[in-house]
Amino acid sequence: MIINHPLLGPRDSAEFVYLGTSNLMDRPDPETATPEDWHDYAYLRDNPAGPHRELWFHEGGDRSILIVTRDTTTHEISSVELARNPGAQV
Amino acid sequence: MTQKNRLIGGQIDRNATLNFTFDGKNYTGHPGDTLASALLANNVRLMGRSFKYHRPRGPLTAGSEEPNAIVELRSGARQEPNTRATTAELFDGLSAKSQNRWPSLAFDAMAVNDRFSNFLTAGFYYKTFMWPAAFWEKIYEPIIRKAAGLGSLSMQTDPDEYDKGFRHCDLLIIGAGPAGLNAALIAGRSGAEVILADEDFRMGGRLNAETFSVAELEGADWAAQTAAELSAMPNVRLMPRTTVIGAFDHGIYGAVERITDHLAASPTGKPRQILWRIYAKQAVLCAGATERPIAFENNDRPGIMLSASMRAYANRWATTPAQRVAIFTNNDDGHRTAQDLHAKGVKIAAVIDTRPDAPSSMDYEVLQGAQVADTKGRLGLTFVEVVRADGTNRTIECGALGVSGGWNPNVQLTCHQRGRPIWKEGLAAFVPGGTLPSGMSVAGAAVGTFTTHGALKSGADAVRKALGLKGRAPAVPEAEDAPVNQTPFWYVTGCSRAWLDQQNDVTVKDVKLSHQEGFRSVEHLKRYTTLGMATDQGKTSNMGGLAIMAELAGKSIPEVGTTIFRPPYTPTAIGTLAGRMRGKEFHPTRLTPSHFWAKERGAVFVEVGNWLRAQWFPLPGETHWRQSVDREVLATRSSVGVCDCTTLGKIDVQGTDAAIFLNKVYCNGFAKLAVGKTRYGLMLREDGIALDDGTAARLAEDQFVVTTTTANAARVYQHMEFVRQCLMPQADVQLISTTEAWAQYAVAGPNSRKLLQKIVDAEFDISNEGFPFMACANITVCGGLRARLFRISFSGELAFEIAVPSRYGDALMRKLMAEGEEFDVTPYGTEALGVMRIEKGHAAGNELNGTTTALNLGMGRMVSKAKDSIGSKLAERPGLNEPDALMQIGLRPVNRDDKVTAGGHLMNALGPVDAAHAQAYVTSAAFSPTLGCMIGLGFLKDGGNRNGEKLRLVSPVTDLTVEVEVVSAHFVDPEGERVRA
Amino acid sequence: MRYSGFKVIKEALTGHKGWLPAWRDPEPKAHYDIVIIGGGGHGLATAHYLASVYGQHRVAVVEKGWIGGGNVGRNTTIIRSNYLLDGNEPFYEFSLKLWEGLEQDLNYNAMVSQRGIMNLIHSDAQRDAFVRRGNAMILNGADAELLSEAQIRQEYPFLNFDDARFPIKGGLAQRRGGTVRHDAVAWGYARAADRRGVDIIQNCEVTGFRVENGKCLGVETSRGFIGAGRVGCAVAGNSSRLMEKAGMRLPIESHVLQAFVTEGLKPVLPGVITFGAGHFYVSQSDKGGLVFGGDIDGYNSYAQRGNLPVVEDVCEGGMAIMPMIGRARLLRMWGGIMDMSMDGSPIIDRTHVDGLYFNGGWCYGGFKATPASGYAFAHLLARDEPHETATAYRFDRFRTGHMIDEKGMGNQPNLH
Amino acid sequence: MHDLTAITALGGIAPQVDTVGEVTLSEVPDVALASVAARLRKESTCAAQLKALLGGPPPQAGRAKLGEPYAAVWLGPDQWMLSARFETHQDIAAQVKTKLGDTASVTEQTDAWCCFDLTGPNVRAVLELLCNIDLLRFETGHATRTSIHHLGCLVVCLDKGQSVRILGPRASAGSLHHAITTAMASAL
Repeated sequence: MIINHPLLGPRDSAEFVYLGTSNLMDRPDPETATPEDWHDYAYLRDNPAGPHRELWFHEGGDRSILIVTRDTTTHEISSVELARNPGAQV
Repeated sequence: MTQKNRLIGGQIDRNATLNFTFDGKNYTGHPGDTLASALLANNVRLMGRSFKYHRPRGPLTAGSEEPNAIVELRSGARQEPNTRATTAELFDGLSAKSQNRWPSLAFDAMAVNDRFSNFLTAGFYYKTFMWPAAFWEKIYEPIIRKAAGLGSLSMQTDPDEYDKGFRHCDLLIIGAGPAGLNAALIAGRSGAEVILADEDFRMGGRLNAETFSVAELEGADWAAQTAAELSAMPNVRLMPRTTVIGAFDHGIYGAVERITDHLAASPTGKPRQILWRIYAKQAVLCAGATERPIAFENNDRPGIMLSASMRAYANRWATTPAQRVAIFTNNDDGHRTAQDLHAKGVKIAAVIDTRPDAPSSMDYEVLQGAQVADTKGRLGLTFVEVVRADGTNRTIECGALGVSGGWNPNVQLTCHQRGRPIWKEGLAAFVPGGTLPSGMSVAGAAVGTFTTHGALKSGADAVRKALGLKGRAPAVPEAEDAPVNQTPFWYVTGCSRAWLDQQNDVTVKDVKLSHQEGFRSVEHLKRYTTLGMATDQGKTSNMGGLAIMAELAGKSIPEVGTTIFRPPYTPTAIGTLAGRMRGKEFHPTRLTPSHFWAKERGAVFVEVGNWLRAQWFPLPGETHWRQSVDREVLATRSSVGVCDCTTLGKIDVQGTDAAIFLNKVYCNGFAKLAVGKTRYGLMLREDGIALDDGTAARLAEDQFVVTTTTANAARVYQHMEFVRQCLMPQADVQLISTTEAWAQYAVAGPNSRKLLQKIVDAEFDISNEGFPFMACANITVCGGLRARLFRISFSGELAFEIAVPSRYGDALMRKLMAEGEEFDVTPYGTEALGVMRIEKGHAAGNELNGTTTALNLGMGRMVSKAKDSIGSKLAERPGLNEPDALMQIGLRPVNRDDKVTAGGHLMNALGPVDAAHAQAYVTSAAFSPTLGCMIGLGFLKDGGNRNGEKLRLVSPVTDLTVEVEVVSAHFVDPEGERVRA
Repeated sequence: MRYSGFKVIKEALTGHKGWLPAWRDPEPKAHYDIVIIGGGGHGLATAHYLASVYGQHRVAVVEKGWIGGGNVGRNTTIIRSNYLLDGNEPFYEFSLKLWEGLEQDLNYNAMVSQRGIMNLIHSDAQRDAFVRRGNAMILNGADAELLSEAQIRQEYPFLNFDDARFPIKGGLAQRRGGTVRHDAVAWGYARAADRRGVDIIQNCEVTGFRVENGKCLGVETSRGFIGAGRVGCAVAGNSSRLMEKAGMRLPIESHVLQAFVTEGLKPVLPGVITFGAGHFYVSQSDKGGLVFGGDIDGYNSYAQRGNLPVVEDVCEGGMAIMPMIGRARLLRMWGGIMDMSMDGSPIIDRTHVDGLYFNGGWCYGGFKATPASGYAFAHLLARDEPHETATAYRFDRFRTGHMIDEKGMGNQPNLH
Repeated sequence: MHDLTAITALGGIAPQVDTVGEVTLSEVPDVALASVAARLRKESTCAAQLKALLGGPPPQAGRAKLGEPYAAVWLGPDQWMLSARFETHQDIAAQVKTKLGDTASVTEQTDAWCCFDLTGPNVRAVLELLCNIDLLRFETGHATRTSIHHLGCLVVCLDKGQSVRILGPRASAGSLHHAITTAMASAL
């Protein structure tokens, strides 16, 4: 696969480490979260057949973590953002 | 003239003669020959045996779709099983053996299977060999396995080398027939970066096999001329002998280039093959088409081949399987073969055409509306039985029969991303359809355009579309454009032992039985009969099977569907896919800064991940590793030892929020750590399990140096990046690894300070007062070399870790040895390191095994409740905090001479010994020279409250049972006075 | 109709007229006591044991395509019970025992071949771990054998001993492990279940569950509503998609695992060899092909195909440990969808919907588990209580902190 | 001045040089390296300071700024690798830190890396066997992280098609050297 890095352009996915769903960025608020919230955050997955927002760590590149929207049935990638500032135009 | 069947013309170099052997017999051929064409020229039709019935077989085709003529090429360690004689380029000295026969190809004892074929029908083995159960491994299976397989491996290490590389282009053209060549021409002239790959060693595809002319030139000459023009273009790269094996996601193609397979031997340093990963913005597939056979009784005898292949042998290779041949066809293409062979002086016994209105000929007899009912000839074709339109029979004598059932577009690569081909009624064939791999278009015969003119044109059109070329389309070179009339004709009515899959011996009868037994989906048919599972991947067999299944099911072929074609396009050597990553180069090797010095010292090395570390340093006279390791431990504990611990991960954490950041990733507190101090830290995964442990040294208000275990360095670094970028994007913190920048040595033992004082520059006070336990500082050594000093201890002794820039590591180690002589300084390796950490009760990899919590490790109280840190919440789940939770403990044998084994399980002193009663297990064990007996670390249910209890350590797999006593994990200096001395 | 050598001979002599379809092709009935969704190995095995052990005969298996078309038809055929943890080992050992009697039970030759499985050891830490594992196996009633390097040289002389980046230091063998002809497992269970009256309904896709006040009444399918007393889901690779129709989010991610087979070769491998340090395992089929594989590609996918990096990674491992396969040719590669659970262990449990049961999350351990999975799921469906060997496979173990994490990789499915 | 003798990444006193055909691979020990990462919310001031230091704006993604005494390669968002002659910049991190002050985190990287220069015609034929770079478009002054035989490397184009600089992990200098020389023998 080829991931179109927002800063570096097309890069082979072999340069990246897959970290899983981008929901992992939504860590529960330790002040207010219930045990159920923590369980759902850590263990439950949408696992969609279709577009999936997921994290790819560019370990073999600039070490950015990217939010990649990829269709899990076709592997087609529709958007790539920097996790540190999603949506930023670069 | 030994080459009895050599004809006039052809694209072979008659000026050179190549000698080769097949099954030990000598033959000659010419450059440009394949093994198959040369054997045919020498009047050899019999080249192999089939898989199941061991039927005699000759080549069916002249290309990579060949199911029959597969041989063991070369000998010794380079023996290459299942090699297609039809694509193996002839070279001088080539040697090949037939395979899957005994004792000889002409007389094969296993051919008896053919007599019993009635018993060995599709899937028969699922229905028998079941009693008694034990007989399967002992009797039935050995017999089956003995018969199984085709060629054999040499069982020796493959002596050849393989490379892997990367190429990028704007346009990849797959196949250099008329469509591909014309496409490349237009793309090349447009200035685009183009790669043209073809599996053949000669560009031109069918043009080399036909007598058509293109632009007033012989097709083959036009191809050669065009290839020459292309090779002169700097932006075009011609890759002959290159098979594109797979189309992968987003325009990445795998291609195998055969560099030296056509040579007797590889020049040193040169690879046999190269796996190219081609990154193509666009691709045009011009893979051509494969002729399809017709099934009739005994249609598998040597001499029976596809008509267009017979034509290719005659036109390109100037050879014929026999001097008297017949043709069986359902379309005009078969007649072309008759014409071309006739023109080269081959006697055409007859053209048997299923069509009542077949064209007749002046030069030879055409039997209209006729069919081949059966054939004769044990090791090669002698007669064909024909049923004429009027129902009368006729026997025709011939040594070869060309069969033409029409053509199937080579759609394989269009299916690699699960695109489904679609049925084209007019062609009675599948053409590319569904969603093609992104950026791929298809042209020429591969898309069902079977005329030369059509191919040239569609190649041009595809490229102009792919590259978005504007302006008038260049004129299409003049070429034949005869109408193609392809009507379906799959098998002769009433045939049963008519072969569909010639290699796997799947006949029409088998397909019918499969249907009768309910295996009616394509997938079931394929799996039950093994149709299309042979080395030719069903290229010539799938369609016939589908057609018959469709008829039986009363459905149309597209309703029955097609099996998915998967990579690779043709079978690919595993060595090629591995490239250079084998032997010692399988993974890169990491050497420590003191490696070269340690080697001089005669150290024994051990692989730790990719690192090579000194395991121990044997002295003369030491015959057993334990002698060296015990000495290293005792010397360190009594005076001073030095160990290279560079391999520990080092991560530089800087920024105004560095402390806040570490407070989040470590479960214990770091916010208030003073500058100049180091603290032990434990990191948890978010699920509450221990991830790694290490130290963090605060060198400045906004700078920490974090150390990790050797094994987890990369994972911790990644984990910290996740926390930084995904959980704390607003924190001012920057990370970078410095693991290899610093040579870091542990200097341990009561005399470690004295030794270091001779190295550390005088202005730095490293006395116990000036530099207490857990202190850290930037210093200089040996007269001004910048260095870092940490007072931390893994051994439990007074100890320091000193770091200098790696290039000086070698020199520093030598300096420490020299200056340390007065203290008998002793270098120690990973074994002694391990012994001392067990003696001290420090957890390491065996304890941090991915299932243990801070509580298990005896650090439950370290998890700060005052703050939120990664993993602290999920660590509170009840299952991880049960009253009898595992706790790390120490173990010593009740009988001092007994052995303690890591991996042993702990059982109560009394009661049953089984999994249900296990009290947990031993994680680490070693002989402690300090205590003079073996000791162990382990986990124990409620271990915190069972000190002094006697247990049984059982290890049935190493046949050990010993009585052990639960003791403190801190065998040495439990109060920790030494480290503070 | 019973299969036997005599039957084969009789049919051979009488023109094979007597062979009947291996299973019927019935129309779905309006209602069954138990409906199993998924005509794969686990679903068909469940049906077989429901009928043969638990006396359930009004049972249907509904399959959206053709039976055996999922992972049971696309795996690397290995069976073993070399597990470490108490939650797993008894279950997989039970499975291995069922394999050992399978053919007689099914009257179908699935070619259960116990030629052994060997895990290579390359470091002291790995040996410690394998000793613990071997002991756990024996203490759970399975067989395990620790082999020295010398013994390995003896048994597998073709491995790379002398030019190895990671030298072989021994191995953990399970002699009772081996391989099975995978397609035959699906067909054998289907035929046996069918003979006991189970309806196997192919080309029947479940489009939803009919649930009324918390109780599952049956399934909506492409061939109409099918009522059921109880519904069991065994749809590896589609678990999340199916259970979403029941309003569930699962502790599962679906990933692609590639598998590979070479051209047919004369026998070279005695049994299964796994090279953990190099992400490579291999066996040789009775047809002669080397069947091998390695790690999952590592990203969520339902595409049933992988990419080159993993192909290369696996072949690099193969060449590193068995450099004599360099000239063997890879014939075919394919991908299967693995439902990777959050701790690498499966789930066989009730759901929040009364009468709806779930079996899934097998990661890439599903094939060897087929008999026990079917048996345990049949037990749960018939008795509404977990089978004794499967009590740990609960949904709520992640809530309570009772994970069954063989690899110690935590809640990152692609690392299991 | 201290009395410790440095060794090169390949373990020699003198740098190693290998030539195949017209292509030469030379080990380059005379390189000092420091990473610079702008502090959060000080990116622009950091960039300004760097501009002064480099005599031009710091390189964008995928680019290097070649020059003396300092050259720079883009490493990541607001992050660069600065290099200088080791002879004159043994303490490069300290020197750079004094210039950038609290606008950036500066970390010594000198001996985390080994450095090779690959020069000669047809360098492209060697590189295409080693790493996944689009060499057709790899212009002078381009720089990228890439993997060479599983080693994370930094490749800088010094002169298109003629000369590249390859930085790799120092501890694996031997493996990297073997990979490059093998590719030279294979391609040339």
